[in-house]
Amino acid sequence: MAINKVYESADSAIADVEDEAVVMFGGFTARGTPTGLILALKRKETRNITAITNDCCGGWRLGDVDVSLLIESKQVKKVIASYPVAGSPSRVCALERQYLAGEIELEMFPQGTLAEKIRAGGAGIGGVFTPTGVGTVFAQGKEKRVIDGKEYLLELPLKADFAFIRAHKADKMGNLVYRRAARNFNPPMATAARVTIAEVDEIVEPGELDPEAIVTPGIYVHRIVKRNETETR
Amino acid sequence: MAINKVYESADSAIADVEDEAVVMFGGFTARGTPTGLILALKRKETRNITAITNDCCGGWRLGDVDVSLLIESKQVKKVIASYPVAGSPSRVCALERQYLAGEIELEMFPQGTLAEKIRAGGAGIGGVFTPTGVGTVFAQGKEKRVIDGKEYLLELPLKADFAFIRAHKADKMGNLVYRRAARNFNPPMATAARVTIAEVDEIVEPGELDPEAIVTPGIYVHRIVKRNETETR
Amino acid sequence: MRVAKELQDGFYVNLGIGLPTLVANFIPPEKTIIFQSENGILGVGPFPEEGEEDADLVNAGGQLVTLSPGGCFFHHADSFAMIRGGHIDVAVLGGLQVSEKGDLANWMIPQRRVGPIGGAADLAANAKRVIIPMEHTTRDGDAKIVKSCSYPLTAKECVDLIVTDLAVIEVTKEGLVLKEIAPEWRVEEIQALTEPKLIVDKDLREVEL
Amino acid sequence: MRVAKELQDGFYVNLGIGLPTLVANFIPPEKTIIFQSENGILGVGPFPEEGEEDADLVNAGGQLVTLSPGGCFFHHADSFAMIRGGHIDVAVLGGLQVSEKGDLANWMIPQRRVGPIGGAADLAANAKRVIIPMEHTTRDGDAKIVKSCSYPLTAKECVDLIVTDLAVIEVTKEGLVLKEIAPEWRVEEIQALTEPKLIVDKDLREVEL
Repeated sequence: MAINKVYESADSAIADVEDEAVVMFGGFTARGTPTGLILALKRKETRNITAITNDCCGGWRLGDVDVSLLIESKQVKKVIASYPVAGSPSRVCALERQYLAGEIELEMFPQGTLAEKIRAGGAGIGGVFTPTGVGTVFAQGKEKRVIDGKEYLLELPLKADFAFIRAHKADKMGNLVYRRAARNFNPPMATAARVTIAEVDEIVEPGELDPEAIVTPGIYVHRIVKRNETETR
Repeated sequence: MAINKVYESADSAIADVEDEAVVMFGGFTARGTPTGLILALKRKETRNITAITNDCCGGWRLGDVDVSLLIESKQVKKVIASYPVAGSPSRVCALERQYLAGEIELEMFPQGTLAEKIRAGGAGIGGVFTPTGVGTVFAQGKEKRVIDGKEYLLELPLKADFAFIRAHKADKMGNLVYRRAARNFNPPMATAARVTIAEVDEIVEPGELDPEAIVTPGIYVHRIVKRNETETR
Repeated sequence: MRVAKELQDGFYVNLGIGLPTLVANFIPPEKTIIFQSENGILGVGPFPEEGEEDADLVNAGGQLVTLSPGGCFFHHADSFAMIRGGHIDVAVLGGLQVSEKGDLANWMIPQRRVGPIGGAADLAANAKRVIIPMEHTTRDGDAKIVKSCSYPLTAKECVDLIVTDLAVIEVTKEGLVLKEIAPEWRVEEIQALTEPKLIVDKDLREVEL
Repeated sequence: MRVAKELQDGFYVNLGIGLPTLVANFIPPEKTIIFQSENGILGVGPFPEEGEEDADLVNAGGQLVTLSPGGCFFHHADSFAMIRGGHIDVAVLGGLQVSEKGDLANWMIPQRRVGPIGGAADLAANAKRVIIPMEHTTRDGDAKIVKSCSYPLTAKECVDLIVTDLAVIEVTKEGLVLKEIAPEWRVEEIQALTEPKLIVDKDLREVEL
């Protein structure tokens, strides 16, 4: 029987994302972001989400959809991110307000550490020693180790119940290709969740994607949803 | 000035590989093996090489060239590998003979551990905890750690002075694409050496390779050599 | 072959070098099994027809293969990230010895003093389910299912199911459970060729191929 | 711009968000510099002409960019493997404070109580050479080159060169070495705006742009 991982809608694909779920969200500065899945999760009103995302401060471009939507609607209890607030102190986003009011938990990692922790989660690695963050607040509470004369911090893997990712094309078996810088956190996140849901521009038959150019092998992708252009950009 | 990393010949590309060099060799069962570079190293008679390679027992197919050639010519003092000898005890290769005679050093790692150590070497990771090898001879002398209820071994990174790799096409800036299962250890090794030398079937201008399908970005590749079909297969 | 029955539609499966490779020949057409090869292939297809061979398309044993539609390629570090990360549903591996606890030894005969571990340790330790098809005894009649492996281990407590020419045995926390038995063999005969005490399943059946 | 002179032909360079991004505009045509962007681009090209924009092609600051010939894409884990692995020749990063020892603080003003670290910590800690272009003092006239950073660090002992509107200062084991000075400025004036004691280079020159 041919494998077909395609779901009818974003809503059906996320129907089992329950309260307290840990969810990874692909995307970077609202590019390569699974906007349809985020909007569906907003409709579903799932609460107490732990959101793992590079950034979540919205406002990159007019009309952009990102995790900030779910923060604004108070569906997120904790954010794990590297760029959670805007660079400029004058642009205060929902997360910054809620964090300063003690309404939301925030855990931050340098961007490369965040990416590597996610990769480790998907790759069965129990922990990695990284030189990034040594001597900074990001070293607090972490095991330090000198290896070959250089200082490192031990960073543990990150995993999730669900990964919401965005790709350009999928075949029905779940193989994915991306478009340009919209690749970003999506491929490592795809490997690190119990259920990975991919939102894509186009769905093709197995064999139609160049096997040399597939970035995410289908083994990592459990559900596929075609983007609905009318409700997302 | 346009970047051009192309060398005239395998011999000129490896001219500075001196005695005692640590060299990674891409390839798996003599596929995706930089045969022209290996033959050049044989001609150069560099000695006391530490060879990092998945396998080196030759004999996969008639006329195959792999690291076993350099072992046979006594140019290798130490092998770091996962599949150093043939599966069948009846097929005894040069490494097995020399190892049993105490003439060569051998360090073995499970294949995934070898690949991950090389990746760590290229990725600036000081060490990784892997579950592979726990409770086996591969755990001997290694730090063991229970993380989240599961046992892991600490594995340290591998780096090299040179990586000899094989790709299908290169552009002059060093971007590489591979062919099918000839990819194997080549991409991680490309990242982990001070000097990476790629032997390729074809050299094209920058911009001719699909930027979405490039597997090894040019930053990792220092020298490029076109294969000479008359002396290698 | 009995092992093929264990592979469910949609499973991602790695077949070890040698005997396990043959499992692919016994998959009924109504099932889609996706075969991973640790040298960087997902979707290994059948052996090539004459004239179809591609020297760059080999499996982990170095044999020429084909790629199934929807297959893809990746490098070794990514391949073992996939394996180590527990994404492979079933690994079917050869076995020299399997212990009572499910320890596997399959890479080295001690008297040889050297052997190739290859990808076996990663597969055995990290696949969701590990199935070992093997002869029930050595050619000399010695037990291969043993109390404790005398050969160097590939991974400890990793085997889920042993499928021999005589029996199907599940590794459980309570011990080895004899689930199926070859036609015309009796439990005592199997036990005599097996070092640890077998627990006879209450639903013991004849092996169906 | 002074920083562009530090970038040699064939260098792989990461330009931080904001001011550093502008460095790309000052590369003479005879030099090929390959710009990395930590969101997965090697070979970032100039900003797009009207009509050339691609919404999926943005730099680390979220600005629309183009891809140079020979550029390529990769994912975030691979991108930071490249950065952490020490493959970037130069990172040009913004700075709030730089200490005598080359500690860098550039991601958070303490009174805000939260800030975005992004890729700065990886770049600062792991690039072969870290160059910080910044104003010599804050708008209030406070020193930004300080004995010890009062702002949270991005990375310690990482800065190699500070390029301000008034001076070019090298971080060495002996301390901060004043290498170049802006026209019509005197050493004592620079020192007065700089917290740690500057070592005046014996070849002190006027900044050449």
